[in-house]
Amino acid sequence: MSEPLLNIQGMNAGYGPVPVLFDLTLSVMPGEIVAMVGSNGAGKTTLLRAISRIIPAQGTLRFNGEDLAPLPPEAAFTRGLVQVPEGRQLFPRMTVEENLLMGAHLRRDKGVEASFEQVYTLFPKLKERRRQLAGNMSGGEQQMCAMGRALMANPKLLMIDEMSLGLAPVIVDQLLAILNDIRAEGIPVLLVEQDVFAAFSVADRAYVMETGRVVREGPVSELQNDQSVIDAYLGAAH
Amino acid sequence: MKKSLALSAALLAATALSALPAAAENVITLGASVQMTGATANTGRYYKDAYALAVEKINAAGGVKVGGKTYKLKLDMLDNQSDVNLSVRQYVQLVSSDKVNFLLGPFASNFVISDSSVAEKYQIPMVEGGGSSGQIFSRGYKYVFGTLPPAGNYYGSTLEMMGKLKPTAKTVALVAADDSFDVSVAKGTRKLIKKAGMKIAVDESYAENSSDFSSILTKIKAAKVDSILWSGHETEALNFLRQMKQLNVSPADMYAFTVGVPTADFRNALGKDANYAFGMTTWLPDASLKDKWFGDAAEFAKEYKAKYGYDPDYHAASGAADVETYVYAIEKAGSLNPKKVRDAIASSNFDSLYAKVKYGSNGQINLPQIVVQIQDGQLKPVYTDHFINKPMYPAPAWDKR
Amino acid sequence: MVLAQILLNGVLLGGLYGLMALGMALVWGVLNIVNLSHGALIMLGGYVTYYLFTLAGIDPFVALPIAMVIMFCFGFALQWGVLNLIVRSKMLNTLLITFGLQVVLTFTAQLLFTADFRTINPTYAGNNFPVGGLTVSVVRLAAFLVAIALASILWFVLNRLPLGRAIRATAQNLTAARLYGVNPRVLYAVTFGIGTALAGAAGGLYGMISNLTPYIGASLTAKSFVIAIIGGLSNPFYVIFGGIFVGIAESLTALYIGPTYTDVISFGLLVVVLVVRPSRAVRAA
Amino acid sequence: MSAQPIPHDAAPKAGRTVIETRGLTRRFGGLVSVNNVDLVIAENETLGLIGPNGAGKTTLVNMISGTLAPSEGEVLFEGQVINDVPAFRRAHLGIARTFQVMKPFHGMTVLENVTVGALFGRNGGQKNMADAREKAREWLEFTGLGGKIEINADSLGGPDRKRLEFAKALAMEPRLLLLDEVMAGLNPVEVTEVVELIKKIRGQGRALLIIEHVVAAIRSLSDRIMVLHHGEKIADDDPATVLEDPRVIEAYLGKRRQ
Amino acid sequence: MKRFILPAAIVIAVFMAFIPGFASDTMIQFWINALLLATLAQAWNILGGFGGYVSFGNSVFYGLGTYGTGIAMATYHLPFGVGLAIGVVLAVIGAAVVGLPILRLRGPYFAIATLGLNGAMLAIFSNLSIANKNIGLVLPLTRNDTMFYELSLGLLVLCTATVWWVSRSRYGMGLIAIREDEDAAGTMGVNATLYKVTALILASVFTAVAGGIHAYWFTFVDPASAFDSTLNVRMVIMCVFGGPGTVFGPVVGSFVLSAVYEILAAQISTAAALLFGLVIVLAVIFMPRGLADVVGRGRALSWRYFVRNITENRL
Repeated sequence: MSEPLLNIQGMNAGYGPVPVLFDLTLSVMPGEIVAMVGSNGAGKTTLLRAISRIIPAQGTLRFNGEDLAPLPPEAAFTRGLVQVPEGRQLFPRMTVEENLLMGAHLRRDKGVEASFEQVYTLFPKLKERRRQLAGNMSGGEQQMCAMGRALMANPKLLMIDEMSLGLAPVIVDQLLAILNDIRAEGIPVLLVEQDVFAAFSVADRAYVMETGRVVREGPVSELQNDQSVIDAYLGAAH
Repeated sequence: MKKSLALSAALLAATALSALPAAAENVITLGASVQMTGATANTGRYYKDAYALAVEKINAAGGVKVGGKTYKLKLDMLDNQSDVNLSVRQYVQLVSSDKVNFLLGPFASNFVISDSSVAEKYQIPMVEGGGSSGQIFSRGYKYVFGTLPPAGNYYGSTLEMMGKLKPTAKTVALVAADDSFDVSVAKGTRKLIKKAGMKIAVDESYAENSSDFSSILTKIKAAKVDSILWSGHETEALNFLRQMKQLNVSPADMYAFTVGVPTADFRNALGKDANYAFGMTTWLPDASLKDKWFGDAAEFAKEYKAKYGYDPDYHAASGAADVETYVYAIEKAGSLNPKKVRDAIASSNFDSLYAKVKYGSNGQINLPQIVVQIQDGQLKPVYTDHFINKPMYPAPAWDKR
Repeated sequence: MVLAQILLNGVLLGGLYGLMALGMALVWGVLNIVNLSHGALIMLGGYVTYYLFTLAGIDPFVALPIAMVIMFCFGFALQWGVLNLIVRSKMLNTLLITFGLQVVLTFTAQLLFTADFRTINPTYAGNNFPVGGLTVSVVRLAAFLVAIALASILWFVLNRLPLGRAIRATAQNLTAARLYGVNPRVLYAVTFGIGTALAGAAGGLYGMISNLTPYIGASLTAKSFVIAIIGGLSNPFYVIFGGIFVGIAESLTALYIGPTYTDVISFGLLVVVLVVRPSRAVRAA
Repeated sequence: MSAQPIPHDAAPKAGRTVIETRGLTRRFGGLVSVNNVDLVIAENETLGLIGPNGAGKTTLVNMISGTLAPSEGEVLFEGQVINDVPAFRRAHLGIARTFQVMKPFHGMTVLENVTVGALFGRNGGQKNMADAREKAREWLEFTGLGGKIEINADSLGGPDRKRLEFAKALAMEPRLLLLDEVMAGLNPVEVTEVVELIKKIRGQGRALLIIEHVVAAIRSLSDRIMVLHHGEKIADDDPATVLEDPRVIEAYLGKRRQ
Repeated sequence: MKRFILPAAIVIAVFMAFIPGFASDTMIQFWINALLLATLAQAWNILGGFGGYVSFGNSVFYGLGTYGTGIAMATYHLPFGVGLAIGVVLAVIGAAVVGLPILRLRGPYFAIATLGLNGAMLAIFSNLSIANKNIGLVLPLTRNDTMFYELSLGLLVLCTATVWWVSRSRYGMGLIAIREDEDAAGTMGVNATLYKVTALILASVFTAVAGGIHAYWFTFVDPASAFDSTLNVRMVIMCVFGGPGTVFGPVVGSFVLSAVYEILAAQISTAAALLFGLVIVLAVIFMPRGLADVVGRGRALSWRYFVRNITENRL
């Protein structure tokens, strides 16, 4: 087995006096879609913040064989660890195209045009709307824009936070299909989701999180029918 | 918190210590707080430098003789930073802590109004050459004397001259800032214009420190006036004249300013555009003004320029006259008693580099203004009660120069 | 005719007003700093242009871009070294520190340049030409055109260049901008530098129309502030329109009510705009 | 109402209706955050409000507490429509809430924080500082913060901050207490403590609305559970029924795909 | 230690009442000015420090107090007390009229709107004939600086006592709650509008009286000095320098800064204003929570505190 692309061991993190993550372990292998599921407040978003080092964390954090801990926070991004943040965090009064260009903000290579092509192929709708202000689009389109923007950064690993949040099931299905395409392009994905079955429908492996801890992990095929997943959401009586 | 209380205690201790007086022998101290820094430092420096030069000169000539004893003059000068609150405090300090014998004034009417209250409270004379507003001298104060003439008559000699020039201007645009001094000028000038039989076609005031006069100038241009009489501050005069040219406003006959024209700054800043501008001054560095210490006004101007690197104007001369007033008054009173000296000042009558110094019953001097004009880049006196030099008149339009 | 001339005056002067406010609006919108030292920066720009003109003999309109480069560096350093230390602090603290800076800049200028007033007075400063009965001052027209040109350039930079895109992105969503590799410290310094350069240009033009002393800063800050609020912070052209609006309002006030009332109008407008539409007034780029 | 809290274990029987909403709707631009929601809570009753992120729970609470005006519908407190009553008056009526993002007043001690609640609150609260302080002490004692009253509120740890929020709200002596995610970020032991605390404050005529993600906790506390999904009420029944409801499971876990 | 502050302050205040008996006239001048400035800072503290609303419009109340006294005494020859009363009434009306619409604005919007008020008021009074337009009013001269000193001290004591009351009253708790979180305060039952407007009115009363005393003491009133926006910035700086939202911080801050300014002006006059500006800049950078916070740390204070202030606020 090859070395994991992202490797987290024994991570603890929190906000000031409030600890949120406890002894968390997680890995993503090249070419995988990994899901991190759990109900609200389980600490999923905190995990992403700890990975992108917006908040301080203890424990091992290695990406692509390199220890990120001693590096400045921007290092994760420049090394290809790209995030689609919760709530999309678009630039609302900029056009779709400008939002995408912001994804390629640091790139100086000749591949930006190609990335545009790639994004527009994955999301034909964005091409149609490229002159529209991002703030005026529907939730699904905004999510596409946010994912497209992340792809423009030429990621080695794409982390998506609550992709399905507030979106109609049809739209979620479309986005899930696109995730498969993204994997096909060779980009692994860490999908942090509340919608368990949406996540399971594309992921290879999954982690189940409850109150800051990983309670289950394994291939999706195993977890699919595991009662403990439902319990993690709706309590142990199930 | 403890530390801050300790700090307060230290302050209080300092307060207690400062109660100790200081004494001096065979020295007469003149106290002044002038604008050495801050927004009006530009004019304040005239007073600072003139006071110092006059004191130096008088001491070199032997000082002041009182009752057989010779005293040297000493200057205790503070910088009020163009802060009127600070200036009041500094005058109190000069009178009460530094125990100066007499006071010289600051620059500008609003400073003099507040600072002279200190002189009046402590009954120490203040002779000032920096404020001419009627408000200073209408309060019935006994200890304030001013060597700048009252504002109302500033345009007296100009209007007299205008009556003698051909073609005679028939319409006037009167423009004045809305501060105390300039409102007084405008008020007086209105009467004078009426008396001269001319018509006021435009009568506008503007907010102090304005930098844009295009609206007023547009009105003036539309009214096609023969002359403009303007009253305000030096920077505004400069702006006004520049904008006259920019908007191509040329009165048929002439335009005149209360301030600015006599200064070197004005000519330097405007170059040949300064030509034809009439102005006024109570003072010119003229050899006809004889002086006990400097010889004459021209000598004063020469020494002043040599020492400070710029030309004195009437502010400086007025300041020097303030110092001289004290020497005459003290020697006449034969005493350093403030009340006696005050009475002696009130009856002053001497020739100086500035003018014949004689105070009116309200404490203010009265002087005719000398009309000046910039001719080919040179400042020329033109008229007092007779023509001194030929005026360049009427002023040609801007595009015909 | 008087009215037409007055309106023309208002428009031309308003363009310069707009330029004065442009830098303030940019810094406000992006850094969320209401820069009370903005007027002092305009003043400094005026002096830089003045000395380039008088000492180096460079035509003021040629000196303008040079002054802008110098002012850019100054603004960059100021943000990088000083304002950056409090940029996340409460708004009150940013107001106080920029007020302190205004004092420091003013009195440093007084020590360096003395309190004498200066004018940038090229030979053509008073030139004018008639257009259909109206008089157009060459310098004022030029100042107006420079203001429009600089607003256009700023618009172009903000909307068409990667740097401007990053500036707008940072103003709209600092978190997301950081996420995509924008270094806000550099970007803030660059933005403040641009704002300062624009202030410098305004100062140079101001020196040609009016005159410079170290103390003009405070009132120019107030004026810029009023215009930034009235024009809004979202688009350089709106700021210029805001300036023109204030210019016309002041001219009309001077014509119909009296020149001493012009400040009532501009400050009154400010209060009204804020009370009626606060959110529109202060929205970032 | 007795100032002295009496611990309860069993959930008391429901009585008079305290709060009611009728067709409550809130739009933000084109987005409907809360859609036509009817809600009723009676005296001594505890309603659990659950739903996935973004379901509109906090918006609903905001409309009840008065920090947000509804786009449509009515809020009734003890039978009176209170749509136009500003938030502070609703507090005087007896509505108190905690905030999802905890907001202790900085620069105030724990005691002072709670004193604010006692000073204002229902019927305008205590008029006298000493009385208010006394009342605040009692509630701090009750919530288990009795030993930390002089500590600055900023330096409290996570669980204690939750207790502080409780104490602040309780000191207002509310008829209706809205608890917005008071267990978020707590470990299981702490969650149990908070559950015990809530159990103690049920009753005495109070109506409780609890928003919570820790479903196990909410099921043990609630008389009824209401579920919001995309702003709409999809269930409102006793806990067991609601948590078995396939629509609820789907709302939480998503649709099962092959 | 905390419980010694109040007795110590009372002892100092009583001691200060006797200063005119032995101090030099210059010192009394300094103190009148410092006391009035401290009153302004303390009055600003009510809404600004406790309520968290940064007002740049308090100089308007100062101007109204100044002109109320000025117009009454100079134009209508009324006694000083009547003048003060008129000034206070004007300021209270001004605070209520201005406060109701403007206090709806939150945070920066409020601060910005108040910045406009002073400019508008200055321009209005420059054109008001009853105020003698821009020329200003000359008040009768009184030779009694001790009276002005004791009045100023009394006013400061009264204002500080009011703030002390505020700091430990239901009213003050409401204001602090508004400062910390206006929405939360509202849901806890604080009538924010009422509290804010009354705080502004309270501040306006003290500010106006300070303006009136200054007018009579100074014998001259003109629009530029009455409606001086830098005066407002000074009161904010003094309050914030000392410690906003504390009882004695603004007073100590005012005294310290007044002394610093005085010493700078006397010792190194040319660079005094420049250095004063630097003091402000450095104070904001190194002690953003004011002197009270620095001093309150006592022995725990070390250079790390100042470093932390920077690291917390820089990017």
